[in-house]
Amino acid sequence: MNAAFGFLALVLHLGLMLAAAPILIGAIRKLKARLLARTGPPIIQPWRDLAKLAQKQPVLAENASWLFSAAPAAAFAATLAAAALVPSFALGMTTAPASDLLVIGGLLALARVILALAGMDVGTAFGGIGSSREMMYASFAEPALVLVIFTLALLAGGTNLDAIAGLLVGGSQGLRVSLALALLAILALALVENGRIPIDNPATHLELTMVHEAMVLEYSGRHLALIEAAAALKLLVWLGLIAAIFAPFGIAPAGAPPVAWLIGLGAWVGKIAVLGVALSAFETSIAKMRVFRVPEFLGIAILFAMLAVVFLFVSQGFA
Amino acid sequence: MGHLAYDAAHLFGGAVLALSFVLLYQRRLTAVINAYALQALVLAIAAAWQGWAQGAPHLFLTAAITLGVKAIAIPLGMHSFVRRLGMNRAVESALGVFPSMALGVGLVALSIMVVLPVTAQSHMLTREDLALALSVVLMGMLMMISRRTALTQVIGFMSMENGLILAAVSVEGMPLVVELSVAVLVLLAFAVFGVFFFRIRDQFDSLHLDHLDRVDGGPR
Amino acid sequence: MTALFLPAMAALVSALLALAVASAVAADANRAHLAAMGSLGICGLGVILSTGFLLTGGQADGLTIGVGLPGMPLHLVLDGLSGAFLVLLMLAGVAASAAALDDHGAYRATAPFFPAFIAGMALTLLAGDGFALLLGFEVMSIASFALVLTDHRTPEVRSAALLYIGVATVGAVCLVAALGLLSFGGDFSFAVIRAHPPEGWRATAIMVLTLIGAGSKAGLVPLHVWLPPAHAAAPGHVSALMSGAMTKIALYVLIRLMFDLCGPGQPIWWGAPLVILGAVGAVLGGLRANMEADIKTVLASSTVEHIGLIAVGLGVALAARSADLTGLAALAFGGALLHAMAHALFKSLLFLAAGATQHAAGTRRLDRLGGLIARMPKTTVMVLIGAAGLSALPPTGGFAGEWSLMQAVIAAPRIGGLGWQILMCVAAAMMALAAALAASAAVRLIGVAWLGRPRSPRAAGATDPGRPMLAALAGLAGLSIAVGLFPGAVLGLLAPAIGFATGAGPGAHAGAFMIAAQTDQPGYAAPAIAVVLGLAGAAVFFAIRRWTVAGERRAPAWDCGFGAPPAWLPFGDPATQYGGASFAQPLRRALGTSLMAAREKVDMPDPGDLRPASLTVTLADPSAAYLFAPSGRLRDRLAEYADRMQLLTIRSTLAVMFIALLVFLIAIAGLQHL
Amino acid sequence: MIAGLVALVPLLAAVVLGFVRDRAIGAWIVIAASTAAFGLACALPWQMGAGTLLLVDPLSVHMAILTSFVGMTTAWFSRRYIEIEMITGRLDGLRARQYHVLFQAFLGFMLLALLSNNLGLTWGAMEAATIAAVLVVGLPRTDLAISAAWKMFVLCGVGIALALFGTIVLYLAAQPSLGPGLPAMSWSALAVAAPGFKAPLLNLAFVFLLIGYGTKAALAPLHAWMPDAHAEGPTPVSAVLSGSILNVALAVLLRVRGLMASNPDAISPGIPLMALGLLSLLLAAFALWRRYDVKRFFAFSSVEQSGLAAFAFGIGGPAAMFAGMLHVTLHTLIKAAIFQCVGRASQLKGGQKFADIGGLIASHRALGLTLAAGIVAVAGMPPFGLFSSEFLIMLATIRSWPWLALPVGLGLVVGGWAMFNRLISLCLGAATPNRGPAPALIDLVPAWLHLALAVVLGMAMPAGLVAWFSLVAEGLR
Repeated sequence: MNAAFGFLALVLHLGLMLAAAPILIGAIRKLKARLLARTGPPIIQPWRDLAKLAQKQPVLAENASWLFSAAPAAAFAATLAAAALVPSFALGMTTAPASDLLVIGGLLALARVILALAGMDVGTAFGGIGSSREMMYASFAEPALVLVIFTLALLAGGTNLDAIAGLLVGGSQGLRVSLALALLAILALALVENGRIPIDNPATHLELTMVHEAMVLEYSGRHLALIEAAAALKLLVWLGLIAAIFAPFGIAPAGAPPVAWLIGLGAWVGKIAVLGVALSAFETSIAKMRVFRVPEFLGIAILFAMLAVVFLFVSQGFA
Repeated sequence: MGHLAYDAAHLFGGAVLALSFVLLYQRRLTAVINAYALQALVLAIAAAWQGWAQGAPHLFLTAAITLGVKAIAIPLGMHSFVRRLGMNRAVESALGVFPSMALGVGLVALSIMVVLPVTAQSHMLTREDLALALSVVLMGMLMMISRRTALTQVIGFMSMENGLILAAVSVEGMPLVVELSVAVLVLLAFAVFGVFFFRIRDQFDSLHLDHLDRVDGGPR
Repeated sequence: MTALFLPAMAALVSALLALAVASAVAADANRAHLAAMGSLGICGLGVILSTGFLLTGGQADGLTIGVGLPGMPLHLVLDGLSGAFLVLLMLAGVAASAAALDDHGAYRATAPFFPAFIAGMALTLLAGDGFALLLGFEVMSIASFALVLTDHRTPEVRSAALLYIGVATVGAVCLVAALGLLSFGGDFSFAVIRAHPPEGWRATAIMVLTLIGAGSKAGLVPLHVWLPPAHAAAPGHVSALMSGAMTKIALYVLIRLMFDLCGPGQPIWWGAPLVILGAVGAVLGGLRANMEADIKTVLASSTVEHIGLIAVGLGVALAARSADLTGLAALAFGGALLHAMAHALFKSLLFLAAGATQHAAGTRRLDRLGGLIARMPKTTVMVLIGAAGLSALPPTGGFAGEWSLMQAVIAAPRIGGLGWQILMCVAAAMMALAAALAASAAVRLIGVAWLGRPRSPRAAGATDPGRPMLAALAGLAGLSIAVGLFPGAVLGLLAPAIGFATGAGPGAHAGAFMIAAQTDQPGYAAPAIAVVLGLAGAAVFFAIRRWTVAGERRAPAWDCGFGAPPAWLPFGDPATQYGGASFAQPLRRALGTSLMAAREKVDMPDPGDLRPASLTVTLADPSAAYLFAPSGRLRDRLAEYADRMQLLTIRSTLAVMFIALLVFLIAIAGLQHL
Repeated sequence: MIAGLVALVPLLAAVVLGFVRDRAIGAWIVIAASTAAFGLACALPWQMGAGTLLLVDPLSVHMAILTSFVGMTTAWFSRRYIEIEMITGRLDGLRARQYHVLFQAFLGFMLLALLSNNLGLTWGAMEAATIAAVLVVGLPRTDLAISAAWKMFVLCGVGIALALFGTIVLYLAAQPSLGPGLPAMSWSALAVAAPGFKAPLLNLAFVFLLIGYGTKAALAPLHAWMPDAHAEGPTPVSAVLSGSILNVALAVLLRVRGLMASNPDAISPGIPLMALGLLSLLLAAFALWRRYDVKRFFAFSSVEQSGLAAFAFGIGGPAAMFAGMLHVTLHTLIKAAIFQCVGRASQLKGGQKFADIGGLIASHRALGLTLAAGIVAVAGMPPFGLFSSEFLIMLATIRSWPWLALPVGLGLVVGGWAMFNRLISLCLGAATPNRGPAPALIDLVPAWLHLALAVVLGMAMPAGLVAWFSLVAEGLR
């Protein structure tokens, strides 16, 4: 029975994620436009874009290889796999035993590497510049991520996201300095990983940004649709991850009846909304930073995460 | 053997050592050669005396060889060599007179220090003559390294050999002394021959040694 | 039945040596083929034997033979630990031999050293006493030195080989000293040593010497400097074996000495040097892999990185075992072994592919390659599989290994006090940094060399290698995938080794489908992740088929409106692509300037000047700059002093002799009067 | 009486050679005499015993066999070598004859020094061997050769003089126990009576013998003559010099060491030997890095290895003695092989500078490979025996003087690295132009024989030989 519920929850979860990801993007754009006193496109505009792109034939560069064509789908698949591991409204999905934080990080890295390779495939300068910067950011992001995971593992005695969320939802850990520091670190990480301002600007293809959007400059048609969808999904995964770890309340525990899922869903929507609003407000109030300031930015994130771990050691409060 | 025998033996030994100091002190080539001849002469007498005192007739042979070759033939040859080549008569020394004398005294002291723990024995001379001979050897070597001209260096070498022979003859019952002294002589002859043959005017090093030492000193 | 494994393995070693001799006296034309074919067969048998040995439980077995030191027998021992590494060695050996069959006449001169190299490594693994260990180690060194010199007419190859053998000499001398300190009453058979583990300063000295001795060969910081140039200089199949197997053999020696022979009674801090050196090496290697301009040097630098990661695992295992945390020790050790196994496979694959690429495209330089994906399609697929492992992406073996290692580090804070805990935290950050750097290096390597457009006519004319090489690549790729999908099974196979080194029972952390940090907890379910990925991929595939319009159009690259290339450049102007140096620029600016003393010199002509602009980048490995270069200078200075003795005049030489005499005389005078 | 013949055959041959004008016959006489000497020496193990003049004990027999073996293979090697030297005009008929005479005399005197049971005879034979060696070194009559010979003569002459003083003092020490006369100068009698000698005299004798024979053994800082003599003399002599003269001097030092060690009051002989050995090892290892002349280079390597052996002998104890003896034996064999190859190589390339010789493998594969194998062997790498002996020496060091393993290790590393440095420059890379005749394969057979022996002795020594080496080491207590 539990297994059936788990599977059902997984299917619903995936559907929710796929459906909500473009909506989230649309909502953030709308909100940002409003904050800048513009009207902005409708919230479902991203969905429309995707549908339109899906109906366009892609234009490939003459020397593009099979890797170039396959990359969007592969990257999307990897992101989707990660999405399947991050719980939204309910714990105890079928994938719960496999939802290891390191694995989630690995899957996201897989998607990133695939796109970075694709950026190099045609042999244009834009693709290269985007790929190289993306990989540099990742190099600094990874240690921070691992240290955040380190903190959580020390608190929860393992790196399984489902278990961590299940443990933290009980509130037994109380409020911890470590958790606060880790939250700061992971927020910074989320900005970097999703190419948000102040790191990158998702709204433009201009040379100014030259990271993620430069990397995928050569894509068009259904390929671009997949990439856009993957980016949206990735943002949602990150926000969901933050929500599941740092604000697990409301989530339906493993084995709970589907009624609890509704509460979980409500809580999840609320949490994502708060995070989305915060993101919009942050993005409108800050300017993009120079490329080589980003390592410093991430360095601070690493520092916060490391402090989080050290505070745990000092307080001897780990399993 | 009586007391006199010991005393005389010590006396001759002491004379050889004293001549070593003289050798070290000399500033002129001919004087160095003469002092060496004198040292060889005293050594020959010492050897003969030992031959008489120990009743070892073969030591007379040693004495004769020493007298004939070292005290007469070699010095004569050297004199003629010096004359013929018109060698610089003054001896260049790497060490001043006073430091070399002081070092010489130090070497004698060292010899005595080294030999002192040898307990006085029934046999004659062990301590004293050994210390004397050791001093002569060390001072011969000091002369070799403190003098710059080849001839004086060879004389230092020969003076060192004098110390060896002194040690050999004064050890009672030492077999093969004659053979050894002949072997030593071959060495000396070779050295002298080398100096003559190679026309080494100034010092050993003047051959091509500077050159030789530099051959390996850089890539070609 | 089980008693037959050791004699059979010993026979294989003898067969390899005999093969070396046979191929040395064989006719020139047949030599390389004979050596490769023979090694292939023998290593194949070796794989079967060693796997069989592990599967039947890996009971230790001993043997003595009458060669070696005068009057002393040579002990051979086969136990779980050596069995595990034998599997690794023989697998790498099979692949390298198969690749060597794809000979182009270049391997002929040094072909006899190839089987000797494998024999040396196998002997090291089978050694049951200090002499046998060192004998195997040195045969391995000298044979690989000769193999590195295959292309000895190139000056860089010669200098690389010289650096290599010099560091190898340092290592050998340190190992002799370590074994000497270990030996008990002049007996250095492992059984006797094990019964009398060292203590106190002796044990510490042994640890330091082992770290230098084995670590230098493994590519542990700071003695890793030889590794990138030497691996780059050797022919492809040799670098595959050096990187895939030889570095692991060195780690085996380290494990044998520090885990086995020094006994479990050593202090906890023993793990710290390994962790520190490993973590530093991982970051440095990963960073350097992003800077180097030669595909094999990139791969070799990445070997430094992976060896560093494995060393961190070994350090944690050592400390955990000292703290009696057997489970944690087994986790860390298993992670290290798993990663070693995975690395052996994917790095062999990559080096073989690099060798094939060098042959096909005539160069190893990143800025002369490009666009190989269209010209060497089969090789490129294998390279992608290998590079995925190198970047530690799920679901590859590399990820499984690093996952275990990271789990071990995360669990390690309970071993020691605050200092150790902070070390673990820093180590975790550095491992993550290293992994991300490796991924970046992999993207750079593949993106520049295999993707994009060809940068030279030779690269444009490259083709896939011959059948033996492709078979070797495919075999390694298949095994890499298998290790990635079933890390639990691999850990099960390696259980005798893990049990031997840590005292843990079999299967504590591994089921067939899942490896876990703790017995009753969920862990990394590689097959499940693969299934999820596969389902996601299939779903995307069908979604595309169902909801999007099919087909595509070809057009010149958009490149943000960059002008089309002139007609005489059919692939576009290759220089407008992102090259190796340009891809490295962000990391070079961010980390390279401080860690690798990277300096950029831009020569930008004034407007109107027709000179081409140029960018010159210089790098210096900190170990080369702060350890090797000063040592070299010190050596030359001392050589100069020693040489002055020879430049003295005869008189001065006599004076030296005189002084020596006086010193001795004064000494005895002093002694007698005191 | 075979012992006497062993030394006498080469000496007689030397006399005979003085009257033989035909070069071909002369060369064959040399080969016959040295082969006969080796054959006779091989019979010595069954002739053990001490006579008034000759002593046949394991040490002397071992060294005699080794020396005569190297003498024999060098004689084989010399035949063609001298022929080529005469063709290229570096030697003329008279000098070739002188060479053969002196070479045999040198060999004979060294064997005599080894087998003599008398301090005086040992000393005299050493002196004669030295003079013969000096003459041989000066034989090419170039300025450099004469200078080198002169340097060798002066230093070795002073050394031999100091050794004589030591001999006299040793006699003086022995005289009270053994009475005046020949017994007090006999090695075998001394060895028995040494525990009762007066320690101060023994100490004094030891210092002089150490400095005296140490000069001949080329222990630093007394080694200065040796590289020059090697570099400038004819190559076959280098092969013999490098091995045997060092060995003979070491053998004498070993006997003295035995006397000292058995006397409870005397200073320990080990420490001075270790000090000089270590100094030689380190000095030579570093000096190897600044060499431009092939033969000087390998001469320094001989200093290094001789120092290591002296160090091992200094440690004492059966294991170290065994290791030291093995080391000396193997080094002699390997170094002779190397010098044979170097001789051929310098004839082939018309020079003996590193700048002249390069890429040997490319220009003459067999020669290049043999030389490379020799260098690998002397660098202490398997499968060659020095690997085993250095392993044993390191082990013995660590057992007795753990901290000394540091400098010894440093010396081995620096020296070994230098060897490989030159292996690469000599044998690999592009070939330098040939300026002389290439050797035939048969000319390399002696070198192969040596290297094969070095492999067998180090890696798979037959039980009989193990027992023999143990016997030799046992005798050195």
